[in-house]
Parts: sequence; C-alpha cells; structure tokens
Amino acid sequence: MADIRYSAPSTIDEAVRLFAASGGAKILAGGTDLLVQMRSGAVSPGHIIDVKRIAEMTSIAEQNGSFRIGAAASAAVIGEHAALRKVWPGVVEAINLIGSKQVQGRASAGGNLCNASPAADSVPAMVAAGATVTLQGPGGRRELPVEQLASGPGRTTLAPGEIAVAITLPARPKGSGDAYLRLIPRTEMDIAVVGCGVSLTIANGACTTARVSLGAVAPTVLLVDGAAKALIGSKLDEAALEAAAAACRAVCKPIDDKRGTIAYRTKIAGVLLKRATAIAAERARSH
Amino acid sequence: MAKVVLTYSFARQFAGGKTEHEVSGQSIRHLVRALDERFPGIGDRLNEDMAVAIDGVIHQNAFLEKIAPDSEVCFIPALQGG
Amino acid sequence: MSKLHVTTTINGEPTEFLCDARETMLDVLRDRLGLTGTKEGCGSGDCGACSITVDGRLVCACLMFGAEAEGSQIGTIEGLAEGEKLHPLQKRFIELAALQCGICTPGFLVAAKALLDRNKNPTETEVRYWLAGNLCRCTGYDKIIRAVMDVAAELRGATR
Amino acid sequence: MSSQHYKWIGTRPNRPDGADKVTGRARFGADFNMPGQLVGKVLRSPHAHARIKSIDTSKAEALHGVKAVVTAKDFPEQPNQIVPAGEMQANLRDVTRNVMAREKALYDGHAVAAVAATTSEIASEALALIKVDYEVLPHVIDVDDAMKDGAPILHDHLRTDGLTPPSDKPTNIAKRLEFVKGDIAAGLAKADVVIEREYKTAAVHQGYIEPHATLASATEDGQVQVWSTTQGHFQVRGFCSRLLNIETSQIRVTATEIGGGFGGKTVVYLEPVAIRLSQKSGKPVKMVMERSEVFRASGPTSGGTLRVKIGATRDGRIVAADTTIALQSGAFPGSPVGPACMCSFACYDIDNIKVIGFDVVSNRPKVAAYRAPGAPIAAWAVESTIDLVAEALRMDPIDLRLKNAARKGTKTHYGPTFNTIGMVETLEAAKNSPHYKTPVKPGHARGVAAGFWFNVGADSSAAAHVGEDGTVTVISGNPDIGGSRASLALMAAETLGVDYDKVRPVIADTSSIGFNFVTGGSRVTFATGLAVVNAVRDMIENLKGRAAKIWEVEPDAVIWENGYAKPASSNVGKFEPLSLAQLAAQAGKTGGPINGHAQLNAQGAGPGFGVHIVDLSVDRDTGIVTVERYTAAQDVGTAIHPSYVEGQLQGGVAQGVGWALNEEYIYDAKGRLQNAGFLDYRMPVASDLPMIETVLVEVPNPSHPYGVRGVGEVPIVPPMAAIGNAIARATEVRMLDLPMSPPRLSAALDAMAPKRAAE
Repeated sequence: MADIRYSAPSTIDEAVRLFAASGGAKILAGGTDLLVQMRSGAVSPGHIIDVKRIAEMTSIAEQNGSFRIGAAASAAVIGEHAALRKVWPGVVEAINLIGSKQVQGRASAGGNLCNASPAADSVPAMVAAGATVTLQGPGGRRELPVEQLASGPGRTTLAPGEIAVAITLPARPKGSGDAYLRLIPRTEMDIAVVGCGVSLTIANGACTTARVSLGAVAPTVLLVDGAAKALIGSKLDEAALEAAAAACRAVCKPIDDKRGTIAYRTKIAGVLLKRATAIAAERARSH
Repeated sequence: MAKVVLTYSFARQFAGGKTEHEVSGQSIRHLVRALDERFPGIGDRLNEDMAVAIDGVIHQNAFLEKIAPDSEVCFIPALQGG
Repeated sequence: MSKLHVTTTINGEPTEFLCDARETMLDVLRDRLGLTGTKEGCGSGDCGACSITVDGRLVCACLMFGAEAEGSQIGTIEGLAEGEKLHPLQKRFIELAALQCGICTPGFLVAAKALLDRNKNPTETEVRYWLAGNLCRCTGYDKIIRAVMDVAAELRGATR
Repeated sequence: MSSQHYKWIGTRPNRPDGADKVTGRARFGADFNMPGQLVGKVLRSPHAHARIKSIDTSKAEALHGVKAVVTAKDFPEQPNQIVPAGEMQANLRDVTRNVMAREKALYDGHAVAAVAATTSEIASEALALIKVDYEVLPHVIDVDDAMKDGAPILHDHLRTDGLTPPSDKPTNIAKRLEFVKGDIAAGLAKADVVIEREYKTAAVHQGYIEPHATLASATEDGQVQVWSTTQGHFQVRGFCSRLLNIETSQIRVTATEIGGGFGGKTVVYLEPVAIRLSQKSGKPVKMVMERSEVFRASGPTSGGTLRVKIGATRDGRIVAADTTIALQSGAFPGSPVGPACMCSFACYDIDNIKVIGFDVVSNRPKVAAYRAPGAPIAAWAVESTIDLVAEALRMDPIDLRLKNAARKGTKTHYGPTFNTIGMVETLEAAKNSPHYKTPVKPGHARGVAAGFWFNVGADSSAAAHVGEDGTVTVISGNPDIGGSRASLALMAAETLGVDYDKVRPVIADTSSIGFNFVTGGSRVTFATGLAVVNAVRDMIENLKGRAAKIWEVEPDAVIWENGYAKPASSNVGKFEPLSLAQLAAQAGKTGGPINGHAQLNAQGAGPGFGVHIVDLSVDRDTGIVTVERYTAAQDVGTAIHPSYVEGQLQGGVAQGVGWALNEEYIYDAKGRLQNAGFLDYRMPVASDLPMIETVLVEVPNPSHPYGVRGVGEVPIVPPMAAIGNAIARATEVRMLDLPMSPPRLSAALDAMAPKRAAE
C-alpha cells in the first residue's frame, strides 16, 4: 500500500507550498466528499493537506456589506452567522442543505464548489448571488466568478497547486432577495435532482436585476441569462415567470440516471424557477 | 377418512388434476404414505417442501400429528418469514 | 509505514493514539481505542450510526480522519452517561422503547443530545429534520421522536 | 381472556438489554475480535453474467501479509436437491454457488474469491491482485424479459417444475404454481363490474443498518467457533455444517446482538467463507461487509409483474378473483411466490379464485426473506384492484372489504378453511379509529388497504434455572432483534408469579441450548415464548416436588401460586408457603439444582390481519408525496409488551412507505447495480414520516397460553396499496408500478393532464 502523508498547515502560504510540492495531494476541508471518494477507491492521494487549522480559511468576515467566507468554514458555522443569513438567506439555506446535520458540521462551501459536482447544493445559490472565489496558487492570488470554477463533473479550472481560499458575496442594494430550492425525492439526505438559485432586486414593484442558476441539469452548474432577462424589467407576473421557466427548461441538458429522467429534470427546472423566484421576491420586498 | 386437499399444480402433476381426496390414516405420516401409494412419487415431494394445514392450523413440519376422521388436511407451499 | 501520533480528548479523558493518515476517526475509535459503541452502517455519511461530537459539533466519525482529532474534544456514546447515571435521553429511550435492534441507537442518542444542547425547545419538525441524518429501519422513528421531545420537556422543567 | 387478568403481560417494563444498548456496550456483529485475527475480504464479480474461465490467485497469495485465499475450489460440490439445513429447506447446490461463484458469476456483486490478510489494506490490495478471466455473457434483469423465449439462460439444467406435461426446455422459470377455487369463468359471468390491471414492483432491500459481519475461528483439531450477526445461529451452524462437511457438534455459533435483519439475515454469506479462510490460515478471520456489498450481494426481496382481475356484483360482493404473479428469485430459484399466491386473496371470502405463480431466475442477487415474504407484493396488486372496484361501485373501501371479509369457516383458495380469525374485527377497528372518523382535510386524500400473513411457529428450546437466591435465568436461542428478551421475561414472570426483574433472559449459543429455528416469521414471542412458558412450568413442577420433600407430603399436595409453593388444601397440613429463594436455599438437600426445560415444534401460530389508513398530499408539479397521517390497525393477539408491538407496526409501516415511494434496485444496461448505498437507495428518514398511530386489536390466539400471535410481518403488507389508493384519490392517477417515485408520479400526472384539460 502506498504511503500517505497528512499535514495540517497553519497558513495559506504553507498549504500552497505543500500542495504544489506533491503531485498526488488532496486538500482536506470538510472531507465529506474526499473520504467517501477515498473509500470507494475513486481517489488515492499521497498527501492530505488539512486546511481547517488556517484561520483565514475557516472564518467569516463582513466588510462594507460584502461577506468573505473562508473556503473551509463549515456549513454549521455559516448557518449560525446571523448577519450573513439576513443578507444572503438563499445562499445560507443552500449551504445548509448539504447533507445531514452531521455533514453540516464538516462540509464547506469551498469544498462543495471544488468538488465540482453539477448537483452541489451551494453552487447554484452562489452563482445566482454573483459570488466570486479567491484562489491562491504558486503564482499568487486571483479571483474567479464561481460559475467559472467547474469545467465538468469533478473537473475544475484550478491551476496546478491552486487552492480555493475564500468565497466573497457582494454587497447588495436595498430591495434584494435570494432563494435556493432543490428537488429531492425524500425530505433530506438526497443529492439534488434539480437545484435552482435566484437572486434579484426589486425597485418600485419591478425586477431591476436578476441572476438565475440551475444545478444538476448539465455537466456544470449553469448561469441562465435567458431566465434573468425574462425577469428583469417585469413585475414578476405569471407571463414573466413562465418565460423565465421556459428559458430554464431550454438550457437543460440533463441525463437520465438513477436520480431522475431528462424529462423530469427539465420540467422541474421550470417549476423550481417559479417557486424560488417567488421566495426571492418576497424576501426582496421585505429587505 | 380425512379430506386431503392438494394445490392445483400438485394435483395436476400427480393426481390427474383432482385436488380433493378422501384418504384414511391416523397421522400425517400415514396420510402421506397412503397418498404415495396412490400417486407414486408424491410422498417425497410432500415431505420435501410442503407445509400442512390440519383443520386450518398450519404445521411447518408435520409428521406425527393426529388426524381426526373428519379432518381437512391441506398441503401448501412451505413458508418462510422475515 | 510511519504512523501519526495524535493527542486528543475523548469523553473528557486525555487520549493518545497512533494511526495511519488514511484511517478514519471511526476506525480509530473502534479498532485502536476499543470504543465500539460508535457503529458503522455505511462508511459514507449516509446513516449517522457513527455520530460523534467534535468540539461540540455533530459529525460522522466515518467522514473524519483520525489525524484531525489532534487537540480536539471528542464525544462518543460511551461518554453520555455520568458514572452509573444514564443521561435522560438514554433513560427515556429505554422507557419508551425507542429502540428495537439498537444498532442505530448510539448515533441517535449522540445526535439528539447535540440537538438539545443547542435547542431546548425543538418542535417535532425540528427534531425530525435534525435527526434526518440518522437512519433507523426498525422503529418508524415514532418512539424516537417522542423520546427526544419528552426529554426536551423534562430538561426544560428541570432548569426552570 | 383479557390482559386485565395478568400482572405482567401487557405492561411496558424496561427491556433487559436496554442499558447495554443505549450506552454502546452491546456487542454487535462487527464488535467481536480475537487476538491474532485476520481480516477477510471478498472479490466480487463486476459482471451481471459471466463464465469464469480461470482464477489466478498466485500474485495475491504471494503478497506479504496474505495468509489464505479461497475460491469455489475450496468448497465441496453439493447435490442438486432440496435438503434441510438448520431446518431450512435449501438446495445446497445453489447455496454453495451463492456463497462462492463456481462455473459462472450470476450477478453484479457475486462472490468469486476471498482473501484473509493481516490488515484491511493488504486484504484489499490482494483482491486487486487476483486475476479472474471472465467470458461475459448476455444477461437478463427484468422478470418479464427472463421469461421470454430466447432470454439468456442462467442455469442450463433448470426446468420448470409444476408443468403438466413436464417440459425439457432450458428455462429461467423455475416453478409454476396454480391454485384454484370454484370456477373463475362462472364467477366472472356473474359480475357486474370487472376490473383488470397489470402491476409491477421493484426489488427492495431489507435495509438493516448493520452490515453482515462474522468472526470465525477454526482450530487444528477440527473445531470451529463462529460469532455472527444472524437471525438464526442454528441456521448458520446447519448451513456451514452442510457446506463445509463439518459435523454440527464441532461448530459452535454465537449470535451477536443483531442490528436488524427483517429476514435478510436468515441465510449465510460470509460465515462459510470466514471458516474456510480460518481453516486454511490457522487464524481467526473477521469479515464485515461494506454497505455496497450488502446491497449488491445480500438478499433483497423480489420485484415482480402481476396481473389481477376482480369481478364484483353491484351490491359489492366479489364473485371472481384471478391473478398471475411472476416474481424474481434472483440468480437461483426460490422467490416467495408461494406465499405471494396464497396471501393474495386470503383476506377475502370469494367463491371463485384462480392464482398462478411463477418463480423466475434472473441476473440479480438471490432474494432472501423480507418481512411477510411475497405478501406485500401480492397485496400491492390485489388491494389496488379492490380499491378500483370500490371506486367503480362507489362504495366505502372499508365497507367493501367488510362485505367480503374472510371469517371463521371461509375456505381459502390454497386449501385450508379458516378457524377463528380477526379480519372483520380489524376492519371494524380501522373504521372506528379516530383517524377514519376524522374527515379528510382539504388538499389531502385517504387510502385504505388490508394485508394478511400466516405467521409461523416451528422449533424452539428453552431452559429455566433458579439461582441460589431464588432469582431465575431463562435461556433460549433466538437472537433478540426487537425486544424479545422483554417479552420472554414477561411471560416467564407471569407464569412463575414473580417480579419481572427477578427473571433474567439469556440468549445462548448453539452449544448451550437445544435447537431454535430462526428469529423470523414473527415466531419468537409465539413459539419460543411457548417454550419458555413450558420450561418455567417444568421448573414449577420441580419446585413443587422440592416443597413436597421438605413438607414430607406428596408432590400433588403442593400447588404453585404467585411465586410460592403452598399446600394444596388445609388437609395437606399447615405449612408456611415456601418462596423461590427458600426453595433454592435448600436445593442441594432436596435433589440438587432446580431447573426446567422445554422443547417443542410450535403449531397454531394463527394468521394476522392488518388494515391501514393513510392520508397524504401530492405536489402536482413535482410528483412528491407527503404522508400526512397514518394509522395501522392489526389483529395482534395478546400484546405481551405493547410498546414493542406498536413498534413492530410502526417499523413495518415505515418500510412500506419506503417501498411505496422511493426504494428500488436500479440497474444499468450492463446489469450493474447503480444505487448500492443509502444515498441513492432511499429509505425513509425521520423527516419523511409523521407519527404512526396504531390500533391493537387483541384477539387472543387459542393456541398459546397467553394468546400470543406473531405481529412483525403483517404491517409491511398493506402500506404500498394504501398509499397508491390515496394517490389515486388525490390525483385520479392510478399508479400501477412501484415505486411511485416523484419522476414516475410526475410523468403519470403529466400524461393525464391533456385528458383532464379535454374533459
């Protein structure tokens, strides 16, 4: 059996150095995907780099209305952050849908993002929110819109040695709201069959900005511009919602698998768009 | 004479399709012996994988059980439980 | 293969152990420390039978490396009772027949305690969702939920 | 007789193993270890159907730390005939092939080799070094496909049993069964309404939370010890004895605490392999399945295809009932099609019935028993069709069932005439339940279904010992899977007239008590309970004899009352009653230890009936079903420990809800199981269910001194149809295939939408 190392660096620089130095290394944040993948034999890293001892990566900071969430901060910690929950209820809800309460104690938004599953619950919400991810690698730091991180199921655009450090949610104007809904066959413990994130701003009864995102209907989480366009400028009336739902259905390129059929996923994308928009709008009106 | 009831498939296989038979015998052992004499080969099969209901009460492994002259004895597929 | 030396606290007791980097906390508890009260039902975080607490947070021991326990406070089912006195949850689970086969019971108890430590007055829905990560195939959950609700009320009464 | 007469029976004391099980102290299958033990692991086929041309284990054997490797060559060939093994009828040819594939791998996950090594990592590495040369063969998964001409044949020697004339054609249909009562054509001719539908059910797994686990230690002198999580350690002994040619007396099996079974732990998978590895390595070998192995290679229950035709007259009398049931048995014959056929219409008194059953092999794991094996599958189809009849006749579904309910004197289609049974009482209890009397809430819909199970008795042994302080140990041999220790102790305390906490129930290993049939079929409280009662009665005779010796009177001059020996009358003489403790203190002087024994083959388990009511809502946009309220009424005999009786009903319902809504085995085009884990094999979680109300109808069973009737099987029979019937009433869509998962229900709703719009 190949030897395996474990490191728990206390700074990002050290983590990046270790990560870049060893070819078969894996970053350990919550580990809720990594350990399952290791057990099934899907991955067998030679070096495990635990980033949870790095303060910057596990804390949440608010600055001028925007929030910077350490990539390894657990879902439970994020869920308990009252200010964040108030401004980005949809994002927090989405992060708090990742797995059970047990998984919540470990799983992180950064891990959820970098695992690059098209069905990741937090990602559509973050995409709709216009979140960016801060990456640090041997070449320094860069920012990337979260929707650009995954390039396919389990594949990312991360450069060799690059680590996701934090996720930033922008400040929002008054009258903004977001929501994330997913469809699962049970009430808990399932992978999303479809996920939909909506973030919008309402002024004078009309939708002024909107971002819509879908999960589990394509190889990566999708930002659905067509749906956003259908909502922007409307009073979120039934016609606009139906147009946005149609746009959502139109971009779906799902697969038939054990979790759902192409027809079902496509249909549900539209259903969730309408429902998530209603929740986001309600929140925007009371924001 | 006890009334012996075979399942329809058993009756077709061994007894020319007739499901009900009058058989004399004091116990299940005797009934099965008498049936086997009448329908050669049926005895082993009845002992092998069939349960017996004597007057509505199911016996998983009947052999010595006494049979009254007016008893109804049904051979049914063996049961298992969860 | 060189092993990692880990210093941690388990159920209040300072504990040291050696483990491989790939070893899960569940393997460490069960195979190295003999704490077999924590059960393995799936090894993938889907059943909750291996629920433990790490610095007060509920986690699946199968989704954590043993090495990560360094410097942590770990709580397992073996630490729930105080001496010979059962925790009210343990007592009520027995009294209300909230277990049949008992394999999921340690996980449920650890998870339920983590809930009551945070939420003194959970609704039935909150209890059900909190415990959704713990599978039970015997009871239909009914008596488990009742036991947890009962103990929550009992503990509220005691602190009033 | 009602429970009021009893001091202990019907009470709810703490279970004797409670403290062990809430503290983590109880030792389950994977919690046993021996010094120097090896880790055993199984190599499993990745193919659904493949000829095994060769297996090269040399590299694995050469790996440092590997102590033994076994393949089918290490297990003796077995005859192709049904023989008893631990009182279970089994074809050992098939059993040994299921334990270790021989000529062919017959399903994804089929064991093909196993290793024992010093560590888990080395064992895994060794598995990867075993080279199996497979010739992949065409496979068949679906039961209908497997029955077709030209289907890939699993077993060249298999011929359909039950055909007249016999056929000599190779086939996947292992057996054809037929049950006929009356004249189906004449019955249908009388019917005003005839409903016919075809249904399908998916294979579902028992889903016990504890994976199979065993520890085996074989010594050089031929003795074997096994620790196993099993529903029947005597069956483990019996199977291992047969499969490995070891005398039963040389094998000692200890049942560990068992983390659920529901029928799935009544057969052997790992035990013979672990023994063989231990024999070859000379070391104890521990084997624990991964969850994925549990799903891929241990018994689910059958899926099947069923056609049901029911005819009724306008006044609600069912005059004809016809069904054909084809069940998957997995890779080897032996589906529960027999009980499925028999249970199908057992709830009803119908003059004309025809039932045909097929037992069909396909490239899936061999099915194992699962709670009332076969009955839930038949009930899904029959109870759905009966609901359609109720709809067609505009009758209340309980009233329709009452009108046709089986009762004393009803002749069943499989032969026997019912004695005293509780179907009518159960229907009436359901009808009078708070749930049924409450109007259906807006947005909800209500469904009803009934179910039947025979219950079984069979072999049990028990012993009772008085300790020197007068407390009592009761020894039996059935693993306690859901509180049976408490029930046995209650019956012993009641019989003996002592307090419950003076009775300690113990479950002995196969060498320490006589034979006990499996914990299953809802037999333990009934049959082993009877053995315990008889053992205690035997002990009481002994105690009376001791008192007689002390008093210098004849034994029949002594009676036993409330835990004391007393003179039978004042004529006997004036003696102070003697307590158990007093008698125990003088045991040595009066003839030695005081024990009691009993062994029996219990008969008259008595059938059980259940009627379930469910209220649910359907999200029409998504096809998601929410169970809002649920009530299970059941004829339970005397409820010895009512909490555990309720628990059986509630647990059965939860499993039924899973079977109805989400659980299924999903295969890909290559015949590989796609959802071998709890993530995608979706069993209900706590937030999926409401509280589950129970109505215990206590009709005592005349064949048991305390009126016990098995209760664990029946509650899984009605839920699927109850839910399907409620969905039909909520949506006007009649689902015919299980599970009624959101994608399927949504598709059915969408298919209906144009029709609705047109109306």
